[in-house]
Amino acid sequence: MKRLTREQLAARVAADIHEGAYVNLGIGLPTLVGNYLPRDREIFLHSENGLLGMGPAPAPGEEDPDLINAGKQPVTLLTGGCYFHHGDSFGMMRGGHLDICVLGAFQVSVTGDLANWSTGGADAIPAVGGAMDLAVGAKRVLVMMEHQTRAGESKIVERCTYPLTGVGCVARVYTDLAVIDIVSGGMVVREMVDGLAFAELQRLTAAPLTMGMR
Amino acid sequence: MKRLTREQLAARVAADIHEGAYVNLGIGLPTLVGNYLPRDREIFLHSENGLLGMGPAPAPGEEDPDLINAGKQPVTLLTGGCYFHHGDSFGMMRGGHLDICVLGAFQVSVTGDLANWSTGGADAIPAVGGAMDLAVGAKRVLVMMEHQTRAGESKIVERCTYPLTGVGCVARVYTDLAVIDIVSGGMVVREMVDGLAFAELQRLTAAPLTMGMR
Amino acid sequence: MIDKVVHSLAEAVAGIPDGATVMIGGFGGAGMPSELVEGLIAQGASGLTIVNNNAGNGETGLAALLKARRVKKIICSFPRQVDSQVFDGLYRAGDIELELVPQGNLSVRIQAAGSGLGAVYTPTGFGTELAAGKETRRIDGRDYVLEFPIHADFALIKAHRGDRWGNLVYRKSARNFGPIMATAARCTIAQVDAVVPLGELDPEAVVTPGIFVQRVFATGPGAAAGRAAAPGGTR
Amino acid sequence: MIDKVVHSLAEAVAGIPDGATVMIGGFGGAGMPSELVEGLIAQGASGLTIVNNNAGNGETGLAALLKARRVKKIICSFPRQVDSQVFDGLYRAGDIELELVPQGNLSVRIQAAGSGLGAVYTPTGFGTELAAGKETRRIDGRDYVLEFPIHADFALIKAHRGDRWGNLVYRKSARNFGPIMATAARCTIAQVDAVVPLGELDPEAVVTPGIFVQRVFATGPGAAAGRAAAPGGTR
Repeated sequence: MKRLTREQLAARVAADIHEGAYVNLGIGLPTLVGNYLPRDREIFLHSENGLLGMGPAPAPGEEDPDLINAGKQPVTLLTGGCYFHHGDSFGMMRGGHLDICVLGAFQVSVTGDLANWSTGGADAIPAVGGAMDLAVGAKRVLVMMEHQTRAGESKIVERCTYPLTGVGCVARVYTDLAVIDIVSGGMVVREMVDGLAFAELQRLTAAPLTMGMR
Repeated sequence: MKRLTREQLAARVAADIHEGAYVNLGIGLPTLVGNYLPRDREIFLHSENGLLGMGPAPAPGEEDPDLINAGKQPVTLLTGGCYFHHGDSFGMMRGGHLDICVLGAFQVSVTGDLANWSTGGADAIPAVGGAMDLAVGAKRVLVMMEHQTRAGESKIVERCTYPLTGVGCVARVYTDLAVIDIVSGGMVVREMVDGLAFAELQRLTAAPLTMGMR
Repeated sequence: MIDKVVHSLAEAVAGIPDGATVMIGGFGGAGMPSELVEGLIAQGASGLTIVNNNAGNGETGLAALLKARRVKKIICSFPRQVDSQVFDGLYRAGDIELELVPQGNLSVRIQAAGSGLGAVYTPTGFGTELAAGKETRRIDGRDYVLEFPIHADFALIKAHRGDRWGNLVYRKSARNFGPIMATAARCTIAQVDAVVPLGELDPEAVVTPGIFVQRVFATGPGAAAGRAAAPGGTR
Repeated sequence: MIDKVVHSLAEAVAGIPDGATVMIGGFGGAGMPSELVEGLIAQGASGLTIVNNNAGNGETGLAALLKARRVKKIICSFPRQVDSQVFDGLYRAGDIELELVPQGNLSVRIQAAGSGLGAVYTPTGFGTELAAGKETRRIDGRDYVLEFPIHADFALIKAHRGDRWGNLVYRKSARNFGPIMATAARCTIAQVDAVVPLGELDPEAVVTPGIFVQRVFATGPGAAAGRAAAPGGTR
């Protein structure tokens, strides 16, 4: 089997974002998805710091310190985009107006619990930002992550051992090995990378999977 | 004694509004106060329907149906005024940002309870508008009203018999007979119209008064 | 390409079912989406719950909707007006249900719905009959009433200008309830004086971002051609 | 005549006492009122509780305030950054108290303070350790956490343009926390790139009405003359 690269993973997620969707891409890996959105679809990117209709990074030399994304990187605004304050921005998020958010994760549980903000280390300085707001607010929470940690442990688990970001909030997980839906009955595999057998995927996953590929 | 006319009463209230005050004038009698604001003071009038820096009525023929006050009469906007939506407008009110509101009343109690929205009649159609929001929101709630009903009953009472607008909210009452402060100990008379004796004012008032005039 | 502009009044108000909760913008006549309300009357939905600051004026608009007996219940702050005779008659006859809400509580309940809050503690109305039976709580020495969100199926609002993404700007005090109602409805329909090309609205001055708007319908003179050319019409 | 414009940095930050709760606008560097924060450092107030999205970057601005040991507690959503070394050191040494709040709860608690709500039920954080010990409630099948307002004594914010009545407009994503913090403080101090004559800001596009602003201080090149002419200076 051949694991997806980060770029392939981003492209895979991007392919599922429909025209007209209002989307928030979390900081880190999910930001990559923006580079792979189909050019023939109008998709509205939201940034928690008060942008709707966020555009790509500016040309070198065109950066504006007043125009940044949630990761504090310089961005642009599309024609038709607009600005608003944090109260309105998080009202938009919490109020269920975003169709999709894409988040990274440390762990996702079989019931859709998400852990992505803290490793819980005693010495760690915690920082949560807008992750918890996105987890409860978006109509559909998509997670993209590597299937396993560098140490080879499954990031899909029966119960999260890291501190939770949100309870039962994840709809679908995209990993470098598979696309897995979380439904009321558990986790259903929708896609696997070429050459990967279901039994092998199950062996690499610390939660029971069901085969749901057509 | 000579009772104040409505216009004199409005002028008396207006004289107490300090420069720089943010003020909401309730519909009905309080609206008159706007005509008597000292011209040498910059005073900011708020209208619940989304105006700050409200100006006087427009010249005949200059009315704009999109620019009205809370009483739905045509108004203007001063240079430096601005518009906002109902959420922001009532946030401004509820959040304690208005220095003063002036309201009419059916009854005011000795503890500052206000009744000004409903006579409680079985057949009456109730309507409250923004009165309850102003009563709890403004830093200082001033009431202007006739001292007595047409039937000669005192509108200042020990306990309101009409449905309440707000509890313990009134700071001062301006009537056609007197100016009365409501303090923790009760009602203190600050001014009386010429020729009115305190004993006579007390006789016309269904709540105990204290003489507080210098 | 996303184009939220619809070209007939029938298309604008299509799909509003019997029994729906419909917010209608406006404070008195300012910001009242009169054409959309006419469209709703023609469309025929009944058993509606209407959320508006008032309960109709004169014989047109919301008053006409009431008169046509399409409204089961109205949630508002100020029904009684000099020309609210249609509502007054229905109310006295027991033919319409009224939920009277202080105007700021109406606003904050709409905002709570739009911004995903489960409930809010508001000081307004505490100790009055409009808070009778409601939960209260003393917080930091002050008394509050617990108020719950008002969600809507549809919001009909009026704005000044809109674009194909649904971005809106308003005009003067006609802004009033439009921006907050737009956030609280599953489907917000905005009538605008004119549709403008994308990018013509200043991104610093957009009041309602397009995310809150599903349909835009132009009523101004510039819109007549588009409407005439569109199939259908009002039914 | 009301003129909220102040002409020196010392005047802008005057009167902030030891132990005050001070909101500071900005998201990263965008909207950070750097001059006002420098003024606050020079002014000398200590034992402060700071409300900001972050906990300082690099060695200037909020980080410098922290380094000068003026801050007892910080309420923020995202302290840990690549260049938050000043905060990190104080935190690890136990020399600063941290209240970590999800960003949307931070926003809505500021808004609750500004709009007079006693508390709000928010879904964010339910079931997580950031809601540990907090009241929760199930409403309409969904779980919420009860969150209380964050009031401030002072707010230091940055806007783009302001006028003598305190009306403000912002620039792009530098708007962020400024407008909501302005509503939640007893005294809001805005630094602006330029003060403009009354009436130059479009009344339809004013983001912060002057009622929320007590002092306006221009930092742009056009303001230098006014500052030089004013008595005092920073101390």
